[in-house]
Amino acid sequence: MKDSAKKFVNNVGLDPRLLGMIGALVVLWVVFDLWTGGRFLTPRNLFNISVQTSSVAIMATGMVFVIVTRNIDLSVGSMLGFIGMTVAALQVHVLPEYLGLGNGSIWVIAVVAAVLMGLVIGGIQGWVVGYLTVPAFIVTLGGLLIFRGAMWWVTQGQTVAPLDPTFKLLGGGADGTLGEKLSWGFGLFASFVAVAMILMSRRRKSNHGFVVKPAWAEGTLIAIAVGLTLGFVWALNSYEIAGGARERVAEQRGLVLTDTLSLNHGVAIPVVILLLVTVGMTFISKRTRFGRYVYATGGNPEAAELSGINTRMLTVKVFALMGALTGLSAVVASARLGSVDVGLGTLDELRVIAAAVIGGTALAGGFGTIYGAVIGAAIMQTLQSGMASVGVDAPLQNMVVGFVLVLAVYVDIVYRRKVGV
Amino acid sequence: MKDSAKKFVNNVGLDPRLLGMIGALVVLWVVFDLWTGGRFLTPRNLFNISVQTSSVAIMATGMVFVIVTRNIDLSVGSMLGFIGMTVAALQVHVLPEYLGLGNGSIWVIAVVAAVLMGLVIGGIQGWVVGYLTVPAFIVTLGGLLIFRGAMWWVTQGQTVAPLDPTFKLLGGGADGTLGEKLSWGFGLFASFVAVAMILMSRRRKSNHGFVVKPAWAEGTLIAIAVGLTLGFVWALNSYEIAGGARERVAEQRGLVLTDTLSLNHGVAIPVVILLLVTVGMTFISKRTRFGRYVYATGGNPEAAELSGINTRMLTVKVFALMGALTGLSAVVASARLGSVDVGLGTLDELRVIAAAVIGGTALAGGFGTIYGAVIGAAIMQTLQSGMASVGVDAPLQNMVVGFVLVLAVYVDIVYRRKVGV
Amino acid sequence: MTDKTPLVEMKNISISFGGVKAVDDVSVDLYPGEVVGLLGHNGAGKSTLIKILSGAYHANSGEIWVEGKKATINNPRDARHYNIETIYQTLALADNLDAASNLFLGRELVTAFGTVDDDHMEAETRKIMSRLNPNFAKFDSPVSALSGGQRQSVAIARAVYFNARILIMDEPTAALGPQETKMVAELIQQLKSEGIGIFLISHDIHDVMQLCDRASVMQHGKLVGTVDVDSVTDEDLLGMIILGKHPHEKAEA
Amino acid sequence: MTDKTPLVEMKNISISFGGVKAVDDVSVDLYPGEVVGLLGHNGAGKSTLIKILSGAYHANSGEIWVEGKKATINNPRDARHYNIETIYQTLALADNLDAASNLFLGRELVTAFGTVDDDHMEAETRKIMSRLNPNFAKFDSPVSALSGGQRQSVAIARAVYFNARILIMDEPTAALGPQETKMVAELIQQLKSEGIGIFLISHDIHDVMQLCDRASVMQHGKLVGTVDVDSVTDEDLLGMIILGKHPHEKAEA
Amino acid sequence: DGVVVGVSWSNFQEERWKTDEAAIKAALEAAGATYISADAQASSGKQLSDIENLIAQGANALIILAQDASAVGPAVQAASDEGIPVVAYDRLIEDDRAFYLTFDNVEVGRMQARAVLEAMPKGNYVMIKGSPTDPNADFLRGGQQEIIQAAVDAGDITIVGEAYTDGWVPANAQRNMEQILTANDNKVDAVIASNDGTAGGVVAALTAQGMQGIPVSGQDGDHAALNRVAMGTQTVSVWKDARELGKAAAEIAVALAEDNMAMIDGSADWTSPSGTTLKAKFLSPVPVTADNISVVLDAGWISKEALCAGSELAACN
Ligand SMILES: Nc1ncnc2c1ncn2[C@@H]1O[C@H](COP(=O)(O)OP(=O)(O)OP(=O)(O)O)[C@@H](O)[C@H]1O
Ligand SMILES: Nc1ncnc2c1ncn2[C@@H]1O[C@H](COP(=O)(O)OP(=O)(O)OP(=O)(O)O)[C@@H](O)[C@H]1O
Ligand SMILES: O[C@@H]1[C@@H](O)[C@H](O)OC[C@H]1O
Ligand SMILES: [Mg+2]
Ligand SMILES: [Mg+2]
Repeated sequence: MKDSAKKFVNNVGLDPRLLGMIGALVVLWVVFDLWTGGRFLTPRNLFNISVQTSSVAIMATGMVFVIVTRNIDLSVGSMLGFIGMTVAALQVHVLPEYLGLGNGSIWVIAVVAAVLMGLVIGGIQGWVVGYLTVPAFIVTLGGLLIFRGAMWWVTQGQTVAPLDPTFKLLGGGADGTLGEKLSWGFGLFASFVAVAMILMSRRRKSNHGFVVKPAWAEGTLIAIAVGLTLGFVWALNSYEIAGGARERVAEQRGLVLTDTLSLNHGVAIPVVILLLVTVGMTFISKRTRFGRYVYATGGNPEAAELSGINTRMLTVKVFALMGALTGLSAVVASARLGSVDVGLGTLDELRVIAAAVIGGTALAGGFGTIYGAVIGAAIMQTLQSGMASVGVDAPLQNMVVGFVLVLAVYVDIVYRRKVGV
Repeated sequence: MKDSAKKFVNNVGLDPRLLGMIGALVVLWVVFDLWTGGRFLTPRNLFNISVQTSSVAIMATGMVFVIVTRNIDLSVGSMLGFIGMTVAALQVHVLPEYLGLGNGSIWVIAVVAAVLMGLVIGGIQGWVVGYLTVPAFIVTLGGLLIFRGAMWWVTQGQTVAPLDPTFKLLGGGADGTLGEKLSWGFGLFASFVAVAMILMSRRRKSNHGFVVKPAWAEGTLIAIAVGLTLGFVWALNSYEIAGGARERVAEQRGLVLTDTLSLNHGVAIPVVILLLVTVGMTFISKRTRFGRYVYATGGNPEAAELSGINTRMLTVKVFALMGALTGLSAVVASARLGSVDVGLGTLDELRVIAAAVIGGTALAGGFGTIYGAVIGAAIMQTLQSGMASVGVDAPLQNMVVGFVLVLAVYVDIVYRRKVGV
Repeated sequence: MTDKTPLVEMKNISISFGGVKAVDDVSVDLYPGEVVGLLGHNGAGKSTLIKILSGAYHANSGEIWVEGKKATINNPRDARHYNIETIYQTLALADNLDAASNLFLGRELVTAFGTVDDDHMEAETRKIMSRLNPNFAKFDSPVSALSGGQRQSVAIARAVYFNARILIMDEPTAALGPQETKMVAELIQQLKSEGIGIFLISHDIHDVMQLCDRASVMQHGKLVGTVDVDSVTDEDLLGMIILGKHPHEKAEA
Repeated sequence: MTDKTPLVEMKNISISFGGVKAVDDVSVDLYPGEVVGLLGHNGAGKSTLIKILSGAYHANSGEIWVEGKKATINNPRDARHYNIETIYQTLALADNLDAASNLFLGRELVTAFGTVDDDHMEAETRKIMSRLNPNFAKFDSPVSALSGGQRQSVAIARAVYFNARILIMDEPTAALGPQETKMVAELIQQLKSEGIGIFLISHDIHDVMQLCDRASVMQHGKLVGTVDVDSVTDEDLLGMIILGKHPHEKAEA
Repeated sequence: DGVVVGVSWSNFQEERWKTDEAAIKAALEAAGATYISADAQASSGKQLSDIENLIAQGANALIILAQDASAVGPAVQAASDEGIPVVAYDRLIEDDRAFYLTFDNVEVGRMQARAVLEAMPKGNYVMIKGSPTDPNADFLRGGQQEIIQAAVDAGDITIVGEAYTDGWVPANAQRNMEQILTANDNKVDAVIASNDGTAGGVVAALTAQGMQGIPVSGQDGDHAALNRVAMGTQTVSVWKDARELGKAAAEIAVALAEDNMAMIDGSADWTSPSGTTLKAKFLSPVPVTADNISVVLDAGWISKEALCAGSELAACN
């Protein structure tokens, strides 16, 4: 029985590591659902957690590369705060002066500025690590202090609010979603891409005369991928928009509000961003030379250098990428809050690194997956959200989170040992 | 010229790495002295910084072993808080009930309890890392959350004060010093031990027929060691005790207070503790099997295991040692403050790890020295205290600290490359 | 030789990695004062087999007997209790430590106070290295600064310094120069004469013919057979290694 | 051979580590279609010398000329521009990647869209490995799961797959079985016939005598001398290696 | 079933919050309501998530100790979309849909400065501020400045040192104070510290120099601080009776949950510095000094033992 299950999984080509992590997540969800008397596994909570996960998860995908190359980035939380604050000041204090308040291009400029800032700041840190050979721990610890201080100086510690209305949509909330129709469209498109990729890979393999999976296995895989995607969309599309926000959203979507009009959330924009980032980063890690070099350098830096890889430049690029993702994440985080205060991003570095490590990235370098980091972030967020839901006293909550964190990783280790991955 | 200096250093057998770090520290001191118009390089400030450094430096010596074995301990700050709070509650709320307030054994029990608590907690974390093979990052991140929460529960968040008066002496301050005579005694004893060790090593070497250094070189080395030790004592012995505290200290030292009586601080007790810890940990790292195994395991864990070293048990021991030192450090930190609040130890984990890394401990494992970590802690503390002395505000302070941190490590790297160590 | 109890018997040993059998039902034995060669193509399973004896791997099935008693070897420490010493193909050196520290790793010489006695260990290391590699002088450097052959010399020194009863040598001379190789060959002869049993993994048929009493050949994880070296030719051995064919007529007594 | 321009000339190369001269004023050269053996005791400086040519180390003094022009080789990328390929003694493999990824590391085959083409690379890897190590089948495992000899085969495949003009082989067959060694020897013969120049470091005098045209011998970082292999005996070479004495009468033309 | 009240804490760093929590819990229990809570660990982002989760768990009313006045805006938006009332607890929330319940923080700053100024009308002052990331820190500092401004202008008072305290952590305040003392050769006559925790660090630094006893301010009525007031090492602790605040918050939350339009006793419209007008209720803080220290005993805030350990004050005998 157990063996036949194993064989099935192997045949279908499901990654048992991925299965295990999703399993851990599902177990946590079920436990919290029982604990809260059915209040946890609801479309609403799925929506909440997916949005809450986005900011940390976006950064965690970049952190995978950083850690795989045997580095660390402690500065992401502060950098997120600094970029968020700068871009907030830009869109609230600077741009309206030139473009007029509410100008439609403000949010675009702000987003581009955030990503570019991250790219440059990250690149500089990467340069100090790669070319001046100062350990990443020191460089980014310095960055942590510098950016947190710099953030304060942007507005002398003042909170900047309110942010540009369009910009704020990037943070999610009742209005910051794709809406039902677009969500379905997005889900169908994603399914289509997944199916196309599976089939193309199959063709490539058979072209080279390698054995391919039996057709039924490939079919099962496709069914699972499409089922998960559409199921996710369906769940989010059945989370109704609450009373007060109906009017606002109906107007925004150009609908006439009647009592019977059913208005649902759909996929939130930060989640769409996260999914695009996940796909993009997975593509980079598996299908580009850059990604290959990241893993090679992590596996054996000396061998990578001897193979003609410019590992110093690679370090710059990895940190610049981390920075750009932090910039993107700063957009999501600040848009979600609708304002930026000097506490933005506090301790995020720990959450981001933890997400990557929970997701199986080895601090010794060489190993780690993008999807793992994203699921790791979801696990962390589930723990935090779940604990806030069960009515345990706040200080005790942290203890439970700490404990379950270790337990979850331990269970995953035992599971992996069992299935031998 | 440059070459002859190099030769001199080599001949005398001074570790150029050590020289470089001390050089960096001295440069920082001089810069701050100029910046503050001569207020930095004073006996008083030397006293301040030496006391302020103690708590972090004590933990940093343990962190060296943790990092050398390719692990990390993020929990030390929280653990320090938790132990500090428990021991404070013990000496303030529990022990006086049984022993009576002010009983002379209270402080002893408190210190022993702190160290034992650390040993056990650290050991448990080490067991999870070593035997359950959960990555240290996760285990101690969990610990960070758990201990911070547990600390709150000890007194429901309430600050515990005032601590036992004798216990408080362990934190330094005008009364918590060795006083002048004992300080001289301590200095002479330390010098004697240093000389004896140098001579014994010389004899051992010549017994085995190895070439030994020329006598003049050995003499210079001895002169430097003795000079530094006694100079340090002399400086602290010329820091006069200020008006208000004179009466208290005179009484404590059993002297009759006259206007002409000169009362000086001498070496503070936490500094004595730090020095003993430094010597002890250096001894462990260089002269015991345990220390040898720590480095071997860090250099090649598999080879260590194949050589018959029980690397799992070793991990337990390393974390237990880290815990015991954290317990000791909790004593120093809480005694110094005279009270324990729920914020005690916040962010200390970063300071401790930074001290070790600044001191040359490689996060990849295998390399690191005890003295390096102690000097690293002094460098961190110099930066923070120096910035506070020049009257710059916290946000800007952080920026400068961050910047100088990276710069200092970079200069050290360039220096090492030059002298080829 | 069947009259004496064998020093080691490995019986029906199997182990697999992720479903693939690296060693498949292999039995070998070793008598005191005997050198048994282990031969086979790359990936045949030689290193894996002896790592089970040295405690680095744990067999999925099979038994190990030492001096006529069933032995439980769960880790390298257990192997040391049976006086089994191993030169690993990967050398297993701690790169950050010097030659002496590596040589005595896990069995440091200590002073009267129980502290490690580096000077004494260095002196001993100089002695043994002079017998293995007379050009060697880098006693102060971490072994990461040594050349490939120098590192191998350190690994050899570590295994032969302590009084092994059973010595496992996994391609000990692969990186050694001609002179160094000759010195190791002499050492093997001497250890053999002291009654030590040696498993020698080597790809060099000449060495095997010259140094070994018997040879066991593996192919794709299985044992092809064990032969008395005196009763076969170079070509017989090569045939066993490459084609996996046993020279029946000359099978061992 | 002096009529043709040498492929490589290394002139008066010196390098020291922490004050100790690992290579001391050594000059060697290599012509197209020639195999030059580099010999010497362990720690003689062979690997260090060729690492200077491959861009892994930077000489303290001396010059490198490639095809008659002065060459600047500051890193392995530079060396590749001169079509210099190297099999390192330490193999230099990324343990976490599979054989194909290692083989093509730094020179991945890509699809029309510029993405790495793993299937194509695996197919090519299967082809070349079948010529080097017919028993090899572990194409899906990271190379950390390979045996010592299998790893070496991957390293050899990597160096010979691309069209090198100059090939450096640092003890390429040290871990190989007899059959695998023979296949590499055949490969060397073939590459030689294609006009490629090869530096071959080896401790096996037989191999050197069989495969090399000339041999340069080093001792304690210095060059003892370079000889035509046809004009010397095994014993002459051994004498050069061990005693550092040049067989004057038989010096190269 | 009954009302569910969700409480979102910004952090648990200061001693007072446990009293606040206990008071809220007790009042809710008395009203038959349920208490659920979360700790944002000083992160505004986490606080937003926390509040969303509390709403998802069916909270009918929210009490929010805001990490930041503006950053909880989206949370208030979400709550109001579902018709859930919000009480801004202790710290301002810039949103007219919130009910603001607090002690006036600028007034707290004024009280701190007043007490110190009375004890030391002239001399060298040191300002130990709160966390640079807590907006209350600047409110407090503003109130303090109002009181001493005249004396500063007149040249009676010189500010010889001023420092933020990262995270309100006493050990950081201690280090800053040590360095300020060193830089001024101990020529410091009074310290305005922004809360009791930082005051504790300051007093430890002063004691090391034998300078304990010079005027030092604080706030929160932490037990250790009240003991220092009794001992004479701290001049004032501005006491914000967290039990009152907590009880009031619970009652208001329940009342609003049952009727969104309910009228709250003692509430009035109030306009924030940045122009938001919201319903607010202010409780008045009490500066506790050696002279009126019995108020905390009378109120049962602290036991005599805890207050008087080591003190010879009249109120203690
Ligand atoms: N840790 C491991 N994980 C997975 N497979 C392994 C592992 N170690 C060895 N193998 C596989 O087991 C088989 C036997 O390997 P082994 O190292 O024993 O070969 P060997 O006979 O020593 O070869 P060589 O002569 O090349 O050293 C090989 O196919 C190898 O790939
Ligand atoms: N990175 C390094 N740092 C310090 N010393 C080194 C380093 N690399 C090599 N050496 C030293 O340089 C000398 C030459 O080493 P090299 O590796 O070139 O020898 P080799 O001739 O290749 O020997 P082998 O036959 O053992 O491979 C040796 O003494 C070695 O210890
Ligand atoms: O009561 C104080 C509170 O108002 C402030 O925001 O944080 C610190 C506390 O001491
Ligand atoms: Mg092998
Ligand atoms: Mg070599």
